[in-house]
Amino acid sequence: MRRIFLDHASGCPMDARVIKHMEELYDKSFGNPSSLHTLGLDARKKLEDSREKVAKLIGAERKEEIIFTSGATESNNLALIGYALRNKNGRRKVVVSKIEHISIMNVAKYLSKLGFEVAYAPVDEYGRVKLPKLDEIVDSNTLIVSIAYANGEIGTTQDIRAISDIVHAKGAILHSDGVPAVGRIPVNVVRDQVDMLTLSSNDLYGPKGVGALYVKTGTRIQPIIFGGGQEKGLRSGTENVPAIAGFGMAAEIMYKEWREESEREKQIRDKLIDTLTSNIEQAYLNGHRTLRLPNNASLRFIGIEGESLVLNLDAYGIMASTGSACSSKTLEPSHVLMAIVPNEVEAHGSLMLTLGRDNRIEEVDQVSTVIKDVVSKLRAMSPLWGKPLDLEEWRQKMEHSEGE
Amino acid sequence: MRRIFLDHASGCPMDARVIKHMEELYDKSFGNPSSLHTLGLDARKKLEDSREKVAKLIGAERKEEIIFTSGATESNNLALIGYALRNKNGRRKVVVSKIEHISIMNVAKYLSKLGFEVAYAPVDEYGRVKLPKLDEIVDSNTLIVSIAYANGEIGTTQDIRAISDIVHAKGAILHSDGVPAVGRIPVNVVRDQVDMLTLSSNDLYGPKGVGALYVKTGTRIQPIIFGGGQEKGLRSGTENVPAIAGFGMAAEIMYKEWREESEREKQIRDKLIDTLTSNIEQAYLNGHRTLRLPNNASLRFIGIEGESLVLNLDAYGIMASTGSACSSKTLEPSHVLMAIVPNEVEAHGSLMLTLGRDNRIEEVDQVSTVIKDVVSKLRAMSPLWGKPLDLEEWRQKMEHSEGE
Amino acid sequence: MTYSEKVLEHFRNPRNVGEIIDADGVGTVGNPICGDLLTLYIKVRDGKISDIKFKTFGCGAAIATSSMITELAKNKTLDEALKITRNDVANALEGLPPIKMHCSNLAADGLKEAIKDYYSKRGVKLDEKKIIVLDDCPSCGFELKPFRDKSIKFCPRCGVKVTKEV
Amino acid sequence: MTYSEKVLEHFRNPRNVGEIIDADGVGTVGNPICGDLLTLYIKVRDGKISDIKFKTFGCGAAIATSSMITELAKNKTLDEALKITRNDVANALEGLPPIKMHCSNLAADGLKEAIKDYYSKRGVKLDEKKIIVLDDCPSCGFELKPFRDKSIKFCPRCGVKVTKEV
Ligand SMILES: Cc1ncc(COP(=O)(O)O)c(C=O)c1O
Ligand SMILES: Cc1ncc(COP(=O)(O)O)c(C=O)c1O
Ligand code: FES
Ligand code: FES
Repeated sequence: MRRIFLDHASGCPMDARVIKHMEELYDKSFGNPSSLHTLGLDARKKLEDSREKVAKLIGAERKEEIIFTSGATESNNLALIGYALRNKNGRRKVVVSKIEHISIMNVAKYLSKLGFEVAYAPVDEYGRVKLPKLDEIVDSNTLIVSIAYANGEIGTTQDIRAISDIVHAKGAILHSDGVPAVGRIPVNVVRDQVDMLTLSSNDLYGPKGVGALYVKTGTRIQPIIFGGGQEKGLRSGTENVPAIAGFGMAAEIMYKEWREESEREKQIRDKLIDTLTSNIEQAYLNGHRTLRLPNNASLRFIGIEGESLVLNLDAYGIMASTGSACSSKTLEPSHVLMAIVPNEVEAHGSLMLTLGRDNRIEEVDQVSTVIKDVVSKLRAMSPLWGKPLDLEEWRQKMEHSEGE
Repeated sequence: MRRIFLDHASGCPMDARVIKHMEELYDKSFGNPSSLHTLGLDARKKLEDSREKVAKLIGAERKEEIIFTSGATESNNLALIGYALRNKNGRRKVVVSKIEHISIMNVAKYLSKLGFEVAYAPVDEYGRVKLPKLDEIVDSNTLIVSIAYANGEIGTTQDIRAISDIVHAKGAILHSDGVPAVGRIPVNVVRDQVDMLTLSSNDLYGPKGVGALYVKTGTRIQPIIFGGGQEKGLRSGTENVPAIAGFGMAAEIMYKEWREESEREKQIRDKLIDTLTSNIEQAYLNGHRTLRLPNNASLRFIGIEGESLVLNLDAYGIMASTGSACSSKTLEPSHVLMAIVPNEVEAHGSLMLTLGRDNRIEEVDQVSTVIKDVVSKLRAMSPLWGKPLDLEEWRQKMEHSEGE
Repeated sequence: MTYSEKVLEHFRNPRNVGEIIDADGVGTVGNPICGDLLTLYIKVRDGKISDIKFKTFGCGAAIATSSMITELAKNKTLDEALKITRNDVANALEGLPPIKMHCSNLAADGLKEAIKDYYSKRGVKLDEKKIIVLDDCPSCGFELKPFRDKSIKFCPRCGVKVTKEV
Repeated sequence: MTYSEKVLEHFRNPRNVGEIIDADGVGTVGNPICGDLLTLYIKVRDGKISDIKFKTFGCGAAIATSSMITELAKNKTLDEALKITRNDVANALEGLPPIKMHCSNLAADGLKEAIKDYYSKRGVKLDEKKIIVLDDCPSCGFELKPFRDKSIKFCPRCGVKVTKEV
């Protein structure tokens, strides 16, 4: 059975060229960039080369604006905690959209525990940040705003330049989580006036365990990890040079190849969305039809639950993900879906298909047929399918049992 | 020119078996352990297998006590910050030895900024923590004590069991940085009653960018990085499974091979120390002669400065490091050396040789000859060599210029 | 989180799926808002469960435990059936991931509800002990309050029992 | 931190190492406690530096800049020699890593001291401007106070000039 991997948002296979590059380094370039000898200098050079390549991918003006981290979660933590704790300028409000990644959401929660006011910018039914609302929420007390270029779960993209204009007009700064967007849609920190941007290597087909934070010159942050003072004192710890070099190479390849590849994936995406929504009843698209990532097809199927859908698909070699509560560690449905779908039950029936370089348009027919069969099978055993559903009643029951 | 790498404390070459293992994973096991599908489950299994192997290496009773991090610096931060901020039990004092790694030192500084009292336990001229002093410093207000099993710069080992007895008698807990010790001397968290232990993969010839923190069951800490709740909520961020699997394999190999290898390195170490101290005048050993890591030969040469020594050795293909101020980012001499050598000038003349699997006893003669020649050359151009040195006078001049 | 082979087998080929139109007892537990809903139908003959069917909206574990409880309950007397615990269900499935232990609750509770329904239609009331969820996990200290509404019985982090009968 | 080829070349083969027993001027700068000490010896003939030698205890950059300043100063008039700046030294070495810029200071200051010594032996006093180090780096905001005692002139983090003449 040929595996069809449609879960690239959760992890990408590494580019074969990057693997090869890293293999060479493991053996030869294990030096510590802080060492004074040849191996150390060699490592330092590799580190700085990568910095330059990553800077180029996102249009940063100076390579020194790139801080390497252990991944996007850490970058998001560093950006928000590092900025909020450093800039004691009287402003005490942090604004994030309602559909930010869990790492942003939980950092915001932590900051609110530390005494910051956190406000959540609402989105419309497609997941687009409501700009007039944002303009109301961001005020003269606002320190920093964090809104992603695009959402990896529902695919919706934002008008980041319009957002940064609003944010800067209030004297705040803008951080953006670029993880699902970089290498898929045009991202340029200078054009879009982004002050900090989070990047992940693995999403560019580079190694895991490495990421970066773009920090525009003049933006002052403090570290969240203390030690030897690496990365301009903003991220201590011996630099993971082989992985950083792999990241740099992945960024370089992306820079050259992303436009063509995005066009190709967009065609697969559109065929997937069209086939599934037209062949399966009560199947709906999550997010915006056109203002979306080229590699994201996010859908929901009424009457069934996502984890059982994903497990069934896996039995047919199709790998995907869901935002259902039952698949998550906290047993909460995805807050992203909850922000845009009509109710919890629809959120539970979600299916996220995220495309990558290894997918082919020829796979769409097979994938669609399997999904259709599995949805039918699960609906046949669902007490919710084919019956009217009074959600209000269930909601009251829930509140009742909560009150116990 | 054959390179002789004598700087293993700054970075180890990866074990060829580990490289091979990781190569396979890059291609096949790029899943996210949180994913429900086959690739995700496979990644989860790899993750848990590694956890078990790492636990075994340090004698931990349960694999759940191992938290994977991005490296030893992060582990040290998580241990100290995570414990200090979580345990609001009225105790407000943090005790570290005077010769802890910079990551412990700078975390301690950060905690003191947050309002904790930080006390530094002194060491004797060999770098051994003075137990009676420790017993005085650790008191009923002490929350946590951090003392490394061994020091990577000067090689000195500690009696961790005696230390943990002192610490526990006061109702505090003990964290130990195990980076240079694990795989070189016997480390066992149960026997030695250590509550938290920091580990680094690369020091075990595993990949960089991954480490672990052992957290004894019942020890409550809070995360320093927030997000998706991976690693029992203590370290969010997608798990770097290929690197973690490499770490696991490196730990497994260490478990089997370390005793024999340590014996072998000890012989090289002893020959190096004996040759250098007997063939070069005014060359002294740093640290204790026998209570020391089997792979560490740390010396100092009067009248010369370490950076120029290391750079000269590099020209001969010999790679080493120094604790001289001139080699460090802060232009401060190593606080570790400062704690044990008579004065700053001797600290500046230090040379750290750290051995690894790739070193051979046959190399000692060549290395000793080169070091001797370079030391002579530098002494010939040093204004300090061959003249009496009145340090008091220089100290006063420094204070004078500070007062300016 | 890994499901046992047995869970996967039941999940992929669930036994006794469906409805019993003229059921003697029907139990509905769970809440679709939380992502799980189970309806269990029983027929009772001579004090024994002669037929049992289910419909489930929920995760793989919810479906597998539903399937398993129908197998465990079939042909048992009502008294025997009432004694089936969530642990029996989990054990019969060769274990469940800690975070999914609550799904075996769902099945055990559903059966209880169906039997209660059977009795109440006949004017009998089953008395119940009240089970409360602790504030924090006694083993790992995990805060349980936010999960109360999921009627959990095991710690979502470490899997130990976190309920107390009062 | 990477040294240029030129630095490495001067460091490995330093020019004019040694002492001049009957020097006309001797300048000693740095402090062994901080890891650097330079002694510069000059001979002056017809207002020109006819011979110059150094001894240095210090890092690679300290040795290379010492060597370079002897080359730059040799055969210059004292007035010309006094105008040699740390930048001249750094440039002649094809640059120094930002954190090592202060070492080129050491060399330039050493030469100045030696010339001052020459003049003072002849009863002439050179007046000096006072140079202070800023509190924070004007470019990157790095806090400079802790480094004051190293008499730095460039930001250890980003390399911009952080002194002001007053
Ligand atoms: C949008 C977004 N931001 C941040 C992250 C965090 O990345 P990591 O888990 O690699 O730290 C992810 C991971 O999936 C993501 O999708
Ligand atoms: C004793 C000790 N602890 C901690 C660390 C930090 O390790 P890393 O820089 O890999 O985070 C090191 C690194 O050399 C070390 O020697
Ligand atoms: S039904 Fe939600 S976790 Fe099983
Ligand atoms: S002499 Fe210390 S850095 Fe150059």
